Amino acid sequence: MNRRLPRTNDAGASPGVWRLAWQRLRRDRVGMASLYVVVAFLLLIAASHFGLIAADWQQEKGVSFANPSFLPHLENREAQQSLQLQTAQAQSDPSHLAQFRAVDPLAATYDQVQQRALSYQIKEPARAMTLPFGGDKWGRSVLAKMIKGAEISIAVGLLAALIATMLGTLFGALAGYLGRWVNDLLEWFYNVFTSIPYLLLIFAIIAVVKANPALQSQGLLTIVLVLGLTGWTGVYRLVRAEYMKHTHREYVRAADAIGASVWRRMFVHILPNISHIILVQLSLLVVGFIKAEVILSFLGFGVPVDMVSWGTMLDEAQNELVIGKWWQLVGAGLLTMAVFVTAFSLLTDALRDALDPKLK
Amino acid sequence: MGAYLIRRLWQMIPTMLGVILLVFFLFTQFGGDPAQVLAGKITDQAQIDNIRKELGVDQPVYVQLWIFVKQVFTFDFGRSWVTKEEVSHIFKQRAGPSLTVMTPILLIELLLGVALAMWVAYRRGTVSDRAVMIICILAMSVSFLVYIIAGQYLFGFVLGWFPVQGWSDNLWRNLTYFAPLPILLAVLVGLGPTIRLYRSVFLDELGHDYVRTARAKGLSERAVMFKHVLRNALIPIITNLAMALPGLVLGAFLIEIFFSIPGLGREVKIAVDRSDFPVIKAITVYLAFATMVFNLIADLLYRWADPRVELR
Amino acid sequence: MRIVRWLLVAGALLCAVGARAADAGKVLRIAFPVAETGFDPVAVSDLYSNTVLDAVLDPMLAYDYLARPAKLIPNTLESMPVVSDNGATFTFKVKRGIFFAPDPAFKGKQRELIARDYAYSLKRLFDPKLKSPWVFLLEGKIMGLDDLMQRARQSGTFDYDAPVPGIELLDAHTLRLKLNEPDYNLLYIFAMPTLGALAREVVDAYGADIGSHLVGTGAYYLKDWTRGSSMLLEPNPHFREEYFAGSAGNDAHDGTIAAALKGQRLPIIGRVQINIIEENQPRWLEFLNGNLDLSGVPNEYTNLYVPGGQLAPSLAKRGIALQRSTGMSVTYQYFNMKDPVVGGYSPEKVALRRAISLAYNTGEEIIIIRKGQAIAAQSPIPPNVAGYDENFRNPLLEYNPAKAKALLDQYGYVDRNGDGYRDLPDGTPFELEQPSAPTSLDRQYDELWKKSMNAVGIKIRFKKDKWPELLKQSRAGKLQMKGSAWSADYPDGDNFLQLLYGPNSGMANDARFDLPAFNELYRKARGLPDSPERTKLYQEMTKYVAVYAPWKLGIHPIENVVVHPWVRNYKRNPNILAPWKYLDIDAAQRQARR
Amino acid sequence: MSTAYTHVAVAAQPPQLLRIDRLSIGFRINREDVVPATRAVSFAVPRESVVALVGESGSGKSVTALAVMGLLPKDSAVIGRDSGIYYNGINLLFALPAQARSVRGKEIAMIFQEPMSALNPVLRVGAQIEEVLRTHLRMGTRAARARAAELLSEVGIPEPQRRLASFPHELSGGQQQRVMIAMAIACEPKLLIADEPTTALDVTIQQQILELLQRLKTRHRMSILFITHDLALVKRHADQVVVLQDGVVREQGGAQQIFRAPRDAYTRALLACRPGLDRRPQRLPVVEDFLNSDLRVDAQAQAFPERVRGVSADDAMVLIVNHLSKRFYLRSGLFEKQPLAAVSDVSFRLPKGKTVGLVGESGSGKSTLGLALLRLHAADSGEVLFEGNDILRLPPARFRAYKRRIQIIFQNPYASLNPRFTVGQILLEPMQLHGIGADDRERRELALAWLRKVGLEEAAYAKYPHEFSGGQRQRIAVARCLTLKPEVIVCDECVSALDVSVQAQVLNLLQDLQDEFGLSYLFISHDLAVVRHMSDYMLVMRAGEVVEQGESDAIFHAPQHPYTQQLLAALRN
Repeated sequence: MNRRLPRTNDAGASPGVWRLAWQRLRRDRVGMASLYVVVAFLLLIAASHFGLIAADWQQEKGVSFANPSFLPHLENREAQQSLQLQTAQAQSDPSHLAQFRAVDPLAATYDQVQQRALSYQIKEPARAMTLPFGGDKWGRSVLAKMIKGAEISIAVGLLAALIATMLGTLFGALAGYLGRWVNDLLEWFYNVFTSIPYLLLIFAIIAVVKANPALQSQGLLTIVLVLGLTGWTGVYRLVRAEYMKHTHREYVRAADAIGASVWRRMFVHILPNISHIILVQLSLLVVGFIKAEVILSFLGFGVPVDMVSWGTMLDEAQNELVIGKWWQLVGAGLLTMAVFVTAFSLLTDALRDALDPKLK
Repeated sequence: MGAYLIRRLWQMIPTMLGVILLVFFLFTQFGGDPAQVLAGKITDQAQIDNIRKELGVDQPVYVQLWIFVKQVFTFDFGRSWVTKEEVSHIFKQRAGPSLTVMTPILLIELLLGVALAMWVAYRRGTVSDRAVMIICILAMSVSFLVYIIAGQYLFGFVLGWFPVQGWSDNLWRNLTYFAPLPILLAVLVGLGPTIRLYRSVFLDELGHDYVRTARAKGLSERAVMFKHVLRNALIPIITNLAMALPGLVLGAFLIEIFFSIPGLGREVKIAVDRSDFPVIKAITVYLAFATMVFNLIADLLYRWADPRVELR
Repeated sequence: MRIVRWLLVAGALLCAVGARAADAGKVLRIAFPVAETGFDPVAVSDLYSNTVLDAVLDPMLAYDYLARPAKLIPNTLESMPVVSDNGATFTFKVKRGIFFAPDPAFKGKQRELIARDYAYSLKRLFDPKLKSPWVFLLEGKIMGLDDLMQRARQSGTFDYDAPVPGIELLDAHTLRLKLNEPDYNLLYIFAMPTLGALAREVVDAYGADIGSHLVGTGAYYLKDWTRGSSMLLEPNPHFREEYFAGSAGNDAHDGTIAAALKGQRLPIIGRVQINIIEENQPRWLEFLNGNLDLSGVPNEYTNLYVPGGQLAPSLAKRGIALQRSTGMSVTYQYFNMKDPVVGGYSPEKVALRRAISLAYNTGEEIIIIRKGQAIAAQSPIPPNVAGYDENFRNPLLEYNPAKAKALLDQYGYVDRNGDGYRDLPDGTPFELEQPSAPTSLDRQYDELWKKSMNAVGIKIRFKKDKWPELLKQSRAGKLQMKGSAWSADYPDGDNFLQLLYGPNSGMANDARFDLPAFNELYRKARGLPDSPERTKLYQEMTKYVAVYAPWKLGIHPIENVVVHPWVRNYKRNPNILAPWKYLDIDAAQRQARR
Repeated sequence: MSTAYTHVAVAAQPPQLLRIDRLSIGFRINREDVVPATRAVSFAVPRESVVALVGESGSGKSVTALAVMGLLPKDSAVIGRDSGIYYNGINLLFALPAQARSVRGKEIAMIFQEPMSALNPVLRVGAQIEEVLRTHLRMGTRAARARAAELLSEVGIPEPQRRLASFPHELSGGQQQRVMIAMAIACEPKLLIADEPTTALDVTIQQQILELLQRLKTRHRMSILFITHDLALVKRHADQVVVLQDGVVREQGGAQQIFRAPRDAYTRALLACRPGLDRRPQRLPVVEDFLNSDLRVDAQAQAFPERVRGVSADDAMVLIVNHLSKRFYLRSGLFEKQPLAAVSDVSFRLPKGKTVGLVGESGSGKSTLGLALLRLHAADSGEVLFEGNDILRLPPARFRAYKRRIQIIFQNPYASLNPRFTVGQILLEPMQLHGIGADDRERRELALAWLRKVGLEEAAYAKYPHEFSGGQRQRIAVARCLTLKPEVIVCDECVSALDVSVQAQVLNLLQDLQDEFGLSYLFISHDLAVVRHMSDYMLVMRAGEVVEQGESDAIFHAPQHPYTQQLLAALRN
């Protein structure tokens, strides 16, 4: 039986494969709902990236572990202590200073420095007792961290997935299409790579990346590289199999017959035809990497200190649960990460169905 | 068959050499200097030189590599730098607890996964299918770390259904007393992806022509599912499982750490924290070897389960 | 033959157990947060392995259980050693009738402890093959021992039978040590489990496996050991008849303990079960469940369970007791005095270090990161250590970002290129580099450093690397600065101030601080025993540390130990790692309360 | 067996075994749209007769069969409310599942087109046959086994006992189909539905299977519903013929009548479009010829004069193939490789403006040969002379020029066009690669001209391949070749996948192009009739070797090699 689809017979505008996929996707209610959620997150992180929201996440606006606004009356001993500290530090006691003058090489400038210091005496802004979704131990807003964390985590997931997918696709294409010694070599490389347990591989790659001082200062690059360099194997496997299949397809033979070069056949002819597989792999990797970032953070290989991610938040949150500060765990672990990852996974499923109507 | 086996084993050698090279260079070149940690709080260069000499890390790279290669092929990795325990002993001792936890996890996941996946595949397209799949995805979206922290607190402490942590020397006691909570949590985490994977396998099989034939023969849907589809679906499922096995030994390290199970995953983490290279290198190589063997077993299983494939 | 030997041992064991005072029904359950590394006394350096060693091996001296400040008492000696030659010669007389725990290596015979065993343990420390991390304790101190080590490094074998001028065996039970120069701290070293007595035949029998065949004369022996997971200690069947002989302590609680222990034969508890539980959550939950008898309170949980230093009512109601004490350690942030940016003794360099110190918020470190479980250090010497003066105040250690800014302005550290960060007086931009290991804890410190430095306009970045790699770079002097900590090897201020002594640069002295005035004071103090005079010198030295700021002094941690009511006689003594032989368990009460 | 009779006895015996009444089936493709597959199809299968259900792809013939079996996908199939499928008077569409199951496999059995995929690959043949016996007849293990062996021997499988323990893949295609048949007749069904049972098989095997079915029908007194796209195939066997097109019955009646005097224009077209062995018209008639005019089958001769074919000594040779060989290697043993000769020592000449036919069954090496000529497979030895140059040995750079001049059209039009390219891109690409046309605008003009030439509208330029039917796609593939203005075109089974009516159109197109541009074709096919229609000269290949070659008319009239004779005999039946 031939499959028949309703045809848009208006002349000229002709639905390409992507357009048809989009039409199928639009009919998938769960898929569309997930798409809206994902788009909402993307808008959110774009806004956060350009500093429209959550730009001040590092500011300590509240007291330590400030209560969420909707639960203002929880007991907060941490806040009391940190408030006490502020009062204590306001009073300094210079009575013993005299003894030190004798040996101090800076003794000559004591008074000048004291004078200047007076001009800097500024009052620390008052800290709020509650924040919209509570505060972390420094008194930063968990809500702002959730947004900023989403930005970093999703960026890490996307970038790493891009790297892994590009590597996997390139290797897979070479091995699958060229075969022979290229295939043997890449298969060897793949075997070596996959023989080593993932966790150990992660440790090893971290060691390499960390040992390279040029990479150290690059912030996110480290973790993106670690994930990207270890995650290509699955894509490679699939892409290689696809290329082996497509290499003998008649349209590729036809391209060969009309004189298309090897590169053209690989990347102009075959690649678009397996792009839906790659796209699905890419989105699976995004989810996988977002989750992997959490584990890496637990192991201490998270994002740099002036950034926040869901992983670092969950790592902090693991000790806060027992003392009753659940909001960071709920905020990062459930409200943002789980929602995004669920939506993204559902979208991936919908995408897979839409791109490959055979699979249903 | 024999020829196939020999050829496959023969093909392992270059892979093994690759693993050896990779492991050696990663840890030797980038792993940091072990002598620094072992030297104690106050030390001098003479002391450090002495330690480097005792560890053999003052030798030229090629000599160290040769020693490492010899270690790999004699299965004698010497002793841990930190605890002086024989590495082979570490492996032998820690593998047991890991297996005690991982085997039930795998089996339960397999049985539950296959049963549930078959059910949802059978009811494909219905509300219950969609509901199960969405629950699976939701369950997958919560980090493993959250499961462990919350699960241990809730089931182990607040409800007191299980011990909070612990391990004994008694296999039975471990299985019946200490392991259930970690197993439960790991299965909760693992079931989502498993069901999704197996469901797609079942759906794939359901699309094949032989299913139509079986129905045309007048078999009940039950008979079609259990006699025809399951048998075929098990081929990819079992081979998948065999390939996943070695990775799982380490994969559960979070569980081992939180539940104080003296398994390999936890040992690797400790060894990495201590920069105990002989241990890490040995476990890496052993596990790489195990992975290759299990891949071979998966292949053999596949070829055994699927009569179409010939062993040549 | 072999079987016969085993039977003999087993028989001896049975008889001995029958005669013991210890009650096998009394079990102490505790947990270590970090896995032990092994039990070769000279090789292990971690706290938890040493804790077990402390229960199994006997050093010559011990600390008095209840006495504060720390006081040494004879352990296996008849009396305190005789010091002669102005502190350069020490004579130890080992008690007769002390026997090793049974082991097949003794071929079924009871093996008595003799002076040679201590001499042997001492020499083992210097055997290059064993790579002992403790060599520094006695390096250069005992006449001739270092030469022996040098010879061994060249020849490859350490000659245990070669005569050493500094180690003399006067008779089977008398050992005399001769030092290169007087050292008033030497005796502390002989109270460490590292120098506990080992029998040479046992070491020879097990070779490299000695770590798993621990045979000592202590109150317990290691019955069962699953590496990295659990240890079971049972009373040493050959343990000498020992009764509590310590002082009565200073307060009512001490008095109760002293009364309970009076005339009590040790040990009392019949089993000590140790489990390794690495994560805080399960360890703490196990304590609350009553499955652990005593436990430290993880800092993260103190606000809930030890709010304001007081035990939470929920725990107090259950009869749980809190013991709070300040640890004998200090944390500090050192600046590399050889570093072109932060090092040096010129006023502007001093000003920079002082400004950094002023800007770093130690108070927040204590409250937020350490959950209030620390006190700010006033000098390098922690409490409970000889030379500590609780009234001493260091006015330069305040947190004062305004003053930090003023100081930086004063000495020309202003932003010249407009990037928002201060530059060096000569106009070149600079950036601090703080090393940090990949752990959650270090991340918190990074956060604090980052915001503290940002507040005064100093740019800081973090060099993330594995701990050993940082250590290596630190030792090689390649780091600009680094956070560090020092725990007392023995309760004497010298152990801390040596960290800043110029000639120790690059070894103990990470900062490579080398100030003639300070060095002079240090040498002077070294020639004095613990005395107010010496404490005065220590305070003088502290002033130099404060004004030149090679260190930004950190904190002394507070340790909270909680104990279930059925555990008796517990008193935290920072110098005694394993006080188990003094403890008692009310098994019935425990059964009832759980 | 007795149960079957009781069942029949209970129902008042209707005259027809199976009656399909106004069967309308549609498939739901989304929430709103339903695509109809059959529309009010009605026909009947009398007892002990063979009814052929004939139609091209998409005609709804298979869907009808599946509906009878109750095997339509439940979630997407929509059956018209007044439709009925009456088996012995019972409407199967409203039968309870258990009732339907007891009919299915027992009273009505079915065999499928692809025996390889229709058999469960991991179960032994015996188990699959025994399963039916145990399910429906409640036989014990031993009895079932004995009966299964009997069945295998009945369907003509040698050593039945041994074969019971075989896995499907260990059998040849013909044997697999026999196993399917054995399974189907296991319960002595009253009705056997055979859905294209011979299409996947080679000509010689096809004939045997058909004969087997005929024998079994007589012996077991059952009816057969024979589903096929090939009207000619059922000529000898069918009692009744039902012709379907686009889900509508065009004509039904006795076989005699249908073949002798088809009433419907479509039926006539189906009979006439297929090239015959006896005639070779200048142009093949196509469906439109019949639909638009009232052409009669016997009037063909006048409408389509014959074409004379053959080669002569003064033909210029464009391509000379000498001793071409190609081996594949199979692994065996530890390190050995077993050579498998796909093409061995083949030599022939392709004259300018003529067609060389290459015929052989599956696995004969004919496609490999075609690919080797274009260097799409590397040949092991031999030479291919194009204007005296051995193009197999040319360096790649110099071969490029020849690549343009020798082109290929593949079998499967669904696979040979890149689905992600528009037709425009497909046609422009070769010209861009070979620098034909000054710029893209000019190339576009050329492409549009070629589209018109192959009979497509210009609007096709902007569309994607999936919007075209199989025949249209093959036209696009032809146009792609033509853009390079080649001299030689290898047609590799280029009409095998097409419906008969479309096949004729494409063959006519190829012929027209040859006439206009003087192209030379190497025409590869398993279908002797098509090869005879197209070629001047032909080669017969078996197992990599050319067993016979010569002028095609000569070979058809007097085949020399026994294999050729066998092939022709199978076709003539």
